[in-house]
Amino acid sequence: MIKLLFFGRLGDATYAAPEVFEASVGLTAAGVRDALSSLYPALGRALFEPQVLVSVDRVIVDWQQPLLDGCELAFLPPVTGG
Amino acid sequence: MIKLLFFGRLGDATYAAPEVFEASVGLTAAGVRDALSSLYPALGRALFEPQVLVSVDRVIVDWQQPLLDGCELAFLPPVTGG
Amino acid sequence: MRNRLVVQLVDFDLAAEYRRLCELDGAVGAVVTFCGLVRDCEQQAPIDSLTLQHYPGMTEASLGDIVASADRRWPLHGITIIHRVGELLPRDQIVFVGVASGHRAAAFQAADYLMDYLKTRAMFWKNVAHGGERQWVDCKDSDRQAAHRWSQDPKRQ
Amino acid sequence: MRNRLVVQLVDFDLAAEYRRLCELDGAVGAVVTFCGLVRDCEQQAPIDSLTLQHYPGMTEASLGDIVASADRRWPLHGITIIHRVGELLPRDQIVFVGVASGHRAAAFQAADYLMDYLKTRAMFWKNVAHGGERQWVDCKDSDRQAAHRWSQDPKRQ
Repeated sequence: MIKLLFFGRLGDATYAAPEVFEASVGLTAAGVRDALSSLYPALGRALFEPQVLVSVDRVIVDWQQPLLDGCELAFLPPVTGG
Repeated sequence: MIKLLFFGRLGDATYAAPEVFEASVGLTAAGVRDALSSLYPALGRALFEPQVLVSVDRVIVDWQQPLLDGCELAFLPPVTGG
Repeated sequence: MRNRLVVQLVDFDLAAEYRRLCELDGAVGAVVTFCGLVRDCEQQAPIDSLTLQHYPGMTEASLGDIVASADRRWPLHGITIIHRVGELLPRDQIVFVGVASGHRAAAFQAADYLMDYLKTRAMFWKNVAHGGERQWVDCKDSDRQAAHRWSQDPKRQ
Repeated sequence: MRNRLVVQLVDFDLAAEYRRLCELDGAVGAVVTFCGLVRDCEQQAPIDSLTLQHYPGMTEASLGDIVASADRRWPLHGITIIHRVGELLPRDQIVFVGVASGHRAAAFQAADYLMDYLKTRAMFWKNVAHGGERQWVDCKDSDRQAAHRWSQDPKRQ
């Protein structure tokens, strides 16, 4: 299983996003995003916003990054700290 | 009489500069500097350094500023505060 | 410990942080501090509170990267970054950045640089509560442009 | 009293000065402080003390001019400048500049600007004592160049 994390507005309860995603051979971060978009269209629109970044095991990666079983995949909207 | 003030290195005891200068008609800051240079050559060389500024009654002025009796004339080498 | 990076719920003490930076080395001639505070209004509307979320583990790593890049760029004696998370009230302290250097130019530039990167790269998200409603804060173009200065002109003095 | 300008013999308390700036207005979102300290060495030689001379009356007037020009240039809630005079020892505090603003860019730029002008225009002269010898500190070209930035590009952000 892949652990999913949604930060900032992506984590809003209205999106009711799942906490895990089944791992499969050849799965990428983009593939998870596509699958989530089919199941949760509102969340999908938010995930496809161009400024959303993705990290695997706390390192920002390209959307084409292959995912290993047990990894932590996080969706990161633009940060607003400081 | 005109009160003379020498700051920073210009006030070093080695220059033994006077504390007052006799006022006269048409006297300027440059005129005081010229007179001091004749009497105190080492001080004169220091006063003629291009970065030395002059103030009259605590306002920076041009060397051609006419001086009134009772004013305070100060010679200001480059500042080094902060 | 030259650099100090902390993400915490509790408040911080500017005076203690400043003292640490001053005491790092007798060659410290300049200490610049930045403190960010919760303003009582945002876009003319009074705010009730500001909640800061972060990504534990990843946030600390991004702070480490930011500090390492400032250390490579300027001759510094020490850096402190403290960023609070959780619910904050108007006038609370949010963030502290402190830089100790021999001379003022490096201290000012490094503090400014660290704040730009905290605003645009560190994993924090702000949520503001106004009159019972909660809203995520949008990132500002001005912050992105400010951060961009440092990649355009690496020799900026 | 939004702005506070002081020339004094005694030490200052960063925490108290910071608190004053924070409390000026609920719209303060950014406070930048600069502290200048006496370094223990100058040009590799240990120093015994640093003595600051000023021109009483004229110094205060020049600080007033510097602060007024910063206030015209940026939207600020308050400025504090404290400059010590007299004999100071290594690691003593020399100068404090603090700026409170709504946003960080104005606070950083104004503090940097104020320091540049304190270095190049305010009526202070430093004399350093090394091993029994006293020497007036030369003004630095880098300080003049730094101050020149502000006249070259008035719209610098």
